Amino acid sequence: MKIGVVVSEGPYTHEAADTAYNFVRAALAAGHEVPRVFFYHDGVNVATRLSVPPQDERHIQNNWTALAKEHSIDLVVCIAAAQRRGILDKNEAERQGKDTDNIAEGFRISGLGQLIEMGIQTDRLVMFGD
Amino acid sequence: MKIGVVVSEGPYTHEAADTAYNFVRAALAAGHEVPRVFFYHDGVNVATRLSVPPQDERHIQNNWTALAKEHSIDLVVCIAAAQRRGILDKNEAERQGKDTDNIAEGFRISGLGQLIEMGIQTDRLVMFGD
Amino acid sequence: MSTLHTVNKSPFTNRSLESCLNHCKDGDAVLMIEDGVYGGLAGTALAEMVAARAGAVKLYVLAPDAHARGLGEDRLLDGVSPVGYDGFVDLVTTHDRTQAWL
Amino acid sequence: MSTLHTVNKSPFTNRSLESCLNHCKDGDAVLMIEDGVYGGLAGTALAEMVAARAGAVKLYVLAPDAHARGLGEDRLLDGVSPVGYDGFVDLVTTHDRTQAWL
Amino acid sequence: MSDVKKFLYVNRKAPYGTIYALESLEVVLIGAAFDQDVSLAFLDDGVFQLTRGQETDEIGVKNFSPTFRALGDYDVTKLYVERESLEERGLTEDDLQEITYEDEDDDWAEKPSIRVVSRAEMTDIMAQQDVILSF
Amino acid sequence: MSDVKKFLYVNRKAPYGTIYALESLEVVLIGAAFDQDVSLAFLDDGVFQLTRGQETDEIGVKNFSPTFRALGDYDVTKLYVERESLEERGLTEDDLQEITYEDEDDDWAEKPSIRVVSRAEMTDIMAQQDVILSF
Repeated sequence: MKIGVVVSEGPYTHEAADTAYNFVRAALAAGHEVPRVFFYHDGVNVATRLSVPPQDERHIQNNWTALAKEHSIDLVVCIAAAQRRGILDKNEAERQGKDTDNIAEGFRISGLGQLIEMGIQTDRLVMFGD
Repeated sequence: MKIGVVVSEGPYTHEAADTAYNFVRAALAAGHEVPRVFFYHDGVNVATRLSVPPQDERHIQNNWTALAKEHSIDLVVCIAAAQRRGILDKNEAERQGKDTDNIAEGFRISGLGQLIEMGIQTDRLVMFGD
Repeated sequence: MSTLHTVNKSPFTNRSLESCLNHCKDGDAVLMIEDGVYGGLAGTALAEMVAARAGAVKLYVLAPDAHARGLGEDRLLDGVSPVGYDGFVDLVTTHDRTQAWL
Repeated sequence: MSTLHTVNKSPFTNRSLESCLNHCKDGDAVLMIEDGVYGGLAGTALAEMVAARAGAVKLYVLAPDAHARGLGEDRLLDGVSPVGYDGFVDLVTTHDRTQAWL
Repeated sequence: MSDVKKFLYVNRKAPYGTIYALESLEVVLIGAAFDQDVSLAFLDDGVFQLTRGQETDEIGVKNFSPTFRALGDYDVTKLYVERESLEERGLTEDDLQEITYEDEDDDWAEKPSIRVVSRAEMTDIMAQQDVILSF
Repeated sequence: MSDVKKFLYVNRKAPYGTIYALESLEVVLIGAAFDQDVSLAFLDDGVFQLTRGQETDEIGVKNFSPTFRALGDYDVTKLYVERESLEERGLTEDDLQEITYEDEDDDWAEKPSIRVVSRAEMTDIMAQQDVILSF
């Protein structure tokens, strides 16, 4: 089955990004497809490459980046939500006149249409948030 | 009177950073001192200089930067909370081997001791959060 | 010696206001801010719980937050007073401490 | 045609579980995750509200979240079943839709 | 199976205290371009999103409530509001904005978009969807 | 006025679902260096922070509950837990970790740090503070 996933809260502050990660791993292990994970609201903050958690804690962004690479998951960060919160890729940084970007490998910034498309194209949609 | 302020939630997602800003302006207008505002939990996300809100919305980081400059307010971002969430200054970025920082003008990163010190040295402490 | 309590969550969703009112001393003040202003509404399922503490505890709503949500002052419970940000500051300075019910 | 509902907030703080149970149809399933697992506890002030829907609605808690919080399976209400992340996935696929009570 | 899915946007949170109401509306506006069967549900504190007379100047935040009145132009015409949620909060339908759409199947007659429904009806509406997005 | 202020850390949220419990503890540990009069209050869902037997391996999150047992070494010895909050959640003091400190004024006798108090006593404790930090 194709399962779409939405992450609506930021890393560490809420458990949502962790639960989603554990859920996606289990779905893949059970033979399901997770073609895309959509990051919305504070969920976009998962995508910063500047996070430096204590060494004895999990590294949420690294975990997602690795999982996406291994299973070809499309990690999409909502552009409107990301702009408000200061998550930018190279293109956006240039377009907005900012001196740097901060998005991590494996994430891409795109529009809310990708969320609707995921709802249309998957068999189930599961949301994790606050 | 000396009033210390804590902001515990991120910009746009929660009203906390807005309420704190309006409160601090009113306190200053009434002749009180606000020597320091401490940003903790997701509050550290107020300090990113990469935020690009829609043009018809308030720019929360810019507002804080301007207010701090005008009234010499010490805007302190908790280092432990900031590291988890990917808010870094130049020093931290170098120390952590990151290729860029993202902190905005007027904010500085420091330890939790600054929060306790604020509690000791001010007459009142007001927290804004979730 | 008295405390200013702030409550910022809707009492229809979250039990912060209830817990706050259960931990107030007579003479304390409760200021409802942000989504907390809904706690000051008259005619709701929770109005009685709130009104029961009015008098012993002084109840306020932050008017800018009430206006943002379309709540005119005619909608407020008897005994609930609107204040602006300047009034918020005064409440902070005229009480001995502020406790946020986050 | 049935729905899997997920609830992730403590029912002692937030009314999401109550609202969810009020909007379930018989045959639906409710999975309590994250801080929502406290809703599956026996012997609490809310146990009766939850137990009243057990049977008509299938109730689950996400065991990894329960274990994280020190809640052994002996603490669960009768009629509340623990599942792992694999069971969570099965619940998603065996119901027609998932509704998150965020 | 048809290409058209039934999408329900569930709004359970008050406006301004958190951003969910605004960012929900942003999804609805974008989603309208996809020609799906769209409904919005307002229950619990979500009913506060629709109140009349919101004035946000004093808090310095953008007032997005007028956007609800534009939904008809995007063919978003089904806004279900739960009666029990209104009653618990001391509200009636008169406290809500008037939101209308022009019905192209009825000679563009102007009709109300808000439909106040009972909790039981809301439960049925939820159970008829393909995709439920929660805010 | 003395240089020592009474600081109260108020914990009202459950652990792991959100980070507040952990980041509260981080403040307490740093704050201990400042030689103030420190107390911790656990009420509402905050009492869940102190339960025994927390095992977080399956969720992949660090278990910080053992840190509470180290608080005595930092001279943080007053952990007030509200009885009504425990009862509402079906908990008793036996469900909580044992947390102790060595009392230097009593020949280093080991004493319990957790003090279960009534709601009325908790209200009094809150009203005696100089600074209240809420998590």
